[in-house]
Amino acid sequence: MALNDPPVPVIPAPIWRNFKELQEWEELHKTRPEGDKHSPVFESLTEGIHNFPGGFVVTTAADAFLNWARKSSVWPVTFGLACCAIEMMATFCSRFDVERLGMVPWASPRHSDLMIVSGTVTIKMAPMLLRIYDQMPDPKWAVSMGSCANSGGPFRHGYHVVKGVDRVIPVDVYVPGCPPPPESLLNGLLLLQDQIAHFKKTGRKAPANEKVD
Amino acid sequence: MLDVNNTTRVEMDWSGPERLQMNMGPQHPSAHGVFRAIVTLEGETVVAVDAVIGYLHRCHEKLSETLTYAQYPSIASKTDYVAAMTSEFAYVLAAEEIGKFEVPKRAQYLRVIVAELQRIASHLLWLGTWCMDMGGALGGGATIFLYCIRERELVLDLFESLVGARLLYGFFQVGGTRYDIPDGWAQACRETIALIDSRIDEYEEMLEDNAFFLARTQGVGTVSRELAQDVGIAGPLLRGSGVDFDIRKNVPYSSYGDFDFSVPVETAGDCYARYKVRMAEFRQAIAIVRQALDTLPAGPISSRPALKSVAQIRIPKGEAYARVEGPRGEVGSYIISDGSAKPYRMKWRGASFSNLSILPLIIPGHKVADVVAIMGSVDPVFGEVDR
Amino acid sequence: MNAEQARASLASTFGVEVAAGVPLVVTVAPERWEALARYAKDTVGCRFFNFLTAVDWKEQGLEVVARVDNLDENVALMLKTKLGPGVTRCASLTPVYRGANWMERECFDMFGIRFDGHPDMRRILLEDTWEGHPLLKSYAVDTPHPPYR
Amino acid sequence: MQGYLSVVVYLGFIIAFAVVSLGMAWLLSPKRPFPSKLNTYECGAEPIGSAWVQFPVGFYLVALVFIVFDALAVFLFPWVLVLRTLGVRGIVTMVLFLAILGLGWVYAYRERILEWH
Repeated sequence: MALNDPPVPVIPAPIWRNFKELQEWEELHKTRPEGDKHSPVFESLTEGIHNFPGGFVVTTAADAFLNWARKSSVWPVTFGLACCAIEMMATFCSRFDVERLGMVPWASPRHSDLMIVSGTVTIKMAPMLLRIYDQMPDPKWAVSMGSCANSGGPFRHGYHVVKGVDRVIPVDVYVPGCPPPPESLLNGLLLLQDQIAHFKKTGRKAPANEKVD
Repeated sequence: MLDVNNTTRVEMDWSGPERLQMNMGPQHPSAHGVFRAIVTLEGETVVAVDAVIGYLHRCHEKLSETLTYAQYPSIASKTDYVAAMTSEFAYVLAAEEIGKFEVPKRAQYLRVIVAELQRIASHLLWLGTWCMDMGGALGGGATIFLYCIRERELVLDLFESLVGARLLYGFFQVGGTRYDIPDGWAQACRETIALIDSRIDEYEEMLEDNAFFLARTQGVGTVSRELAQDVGIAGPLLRGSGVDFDIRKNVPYSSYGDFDFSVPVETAGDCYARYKVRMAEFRQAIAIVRQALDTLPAGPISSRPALKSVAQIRIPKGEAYARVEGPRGEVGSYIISDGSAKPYRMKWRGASFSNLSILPLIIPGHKVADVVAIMGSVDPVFGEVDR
Repeated sequence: MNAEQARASLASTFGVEVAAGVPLVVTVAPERWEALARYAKDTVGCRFFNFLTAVDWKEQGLEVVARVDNLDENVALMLKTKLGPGVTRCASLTPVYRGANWMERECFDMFGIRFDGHPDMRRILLEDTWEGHPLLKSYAVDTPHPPYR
Repeated sequence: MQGYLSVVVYLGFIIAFAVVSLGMAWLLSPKRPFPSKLNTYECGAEPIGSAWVQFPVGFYLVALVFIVFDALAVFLFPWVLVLRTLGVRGIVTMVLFLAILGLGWVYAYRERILEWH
């Protein structure tokens, strides 16, 4: 072993056996000989599971597969307007963590797929909101959080308040509450994920500025 | 559009090329809500700031002329939604001052406990968002933000068990409070504030010997004592600039006189001074809550308990301006009543409106990065700015 | 200068009766508005500018209300001036208090009072294209605004 | 020359990874360009003026100093990997190289380019 030939790294053999999860997986595997359907999500996602030497092959529709990917990483743009923004922040934080749903709160609309309108949309803010929604790449979704965004809420009779954000942008999920507690916002986001899972057209979605009045 | 070139107050002698005009717009991670600053830059230095507000103008004052004295307090909590309790406090105090309603002692103590807990929760959110705005400098953007929100959740749990709501409450009503504290709440409250007290020391250790934090806050955004009073900023900003004025001490309301607490005052007037004032206010608020819990008298919680119909409270003709020391400063409600069940005119003196109006005066001359630090230390809440 | 002295001196210099009470309410004619504010700041020592707003008394016209405080001696002054029916002009307090800048812009936005001598008289809360002044009693609460009605 | 085959294969993988991921994204993503979407994003407001403004020279100088030290870093990486084979001679050459570039740093420091005034 001359001085200058590189040292051979000695890596101990992997001791897979004593990893707890792997042991559980083995027992599970023994008790369910007929197939490896683990969870309803997995079932809804896959059409056929074919046994293949050394494992199994999953066949599925392109839509289902793409939607599964889109569903599990919907990035919301941090677009806080009013009181609901504080509750949205609480939902983004560690106690009600949305990041386990794959949602990374992102500042710029260019990298996000979801706009959570949290707060009162005023007439001065509406064109800004529309511009931000337009600047988000397709496919994009919108969640209207709180009764102000749903229908103008307690300020509905104000002269400067837009009576609901669906007069500005098309909304997919309405979350009731004033402000909706983080649990109900999470419920709304889960509903949105189901909706994304059935997002049929990979191409066209309702054009953004078609006013739904 | 304001032509910035001819109205700039601070004219830097700049022989360089043109200035870049840029939007720190309504949707900005450090905008603390919907605030648009049209910033004119020369390289890195800000020359002029034209603040555009009004994106959250929800017609509070016009709506208050159509809502009765029993309906409006829960809408009032939407002005300063980070400190909803102190917002309702001001409106209710003004109505009681005109109508000369007597508030039972227990209700006054409950109001003090709840207002100080709200100050702790609001300051926690201020510390979290401010440190996140200066994120990179403090090693990992959201570290302190996640810690502070974790503590804030504890306080919100207390409010949830007391009032049933987390952020906006209808806790106050003319003549007293609407709910009484459930049994076991006092003990939970003592544990929570003891925990928060120890955590505040942790945050101070994390921040105060962090060279980046000191470099970015000391000497940044200084407000002179004279300018502070002239513009009418209040609360931690005023006390950060050396003016020893706290409404709880100078004009005691709702039996604040029964508790002894000290008012923290710093003289430097920069972001660091405001930070020190607010950190000291944490401890004062904890002390007040402890004293109030220990000496909480028994008795009724409202002098007008049978509030059945919405328009039951009629206030005689008159006018009154009641002021409350909110976490951001003086929150006041100036009510002119004409004897009916609705106020004739209600002016809301938001602390953040005046606090924000000082930004265009102190920001020119700073770097772009300092704009974020200054706005975080001013801690505006846009429900209160735009009303 | 504490409350009693302030009350006496205000009554003497401006010849108006000032009622006792926590905020000393001083009502003057519109043309003496800036003089009253300067007097409050320099002699009475009310350097803290609390707020400035207006009230629409329907037929009697608009009234501008300002509140200034002397923080050290706890003297609170409520300065009032009735502009008279149909008058929408008033002297600006910006030369005296810099805090009046935004407050007066809001009064213009909400009541339509133009303050002479204000450096930057435009709307602050509503868009510049907004027609009408919402806080006037003649303005209905939910007046429709075209695009988003 | 024989040793460079692995580098070429590795380069192929790098390019393939880039092309495949971008290609799939371009292929599968719905494309709906319209003017408001392609407009520059400036916090939701209408962008004011143009960004093509003459910048102060300070930015340019900082870029220059960066290039100098970036080139330095580029040479450091391979050098560290083969340091054992080069032995003492390798260290001496690198110290010499660092000294020359250090001159550049001393010049930048004395000219106060990095301090932003």
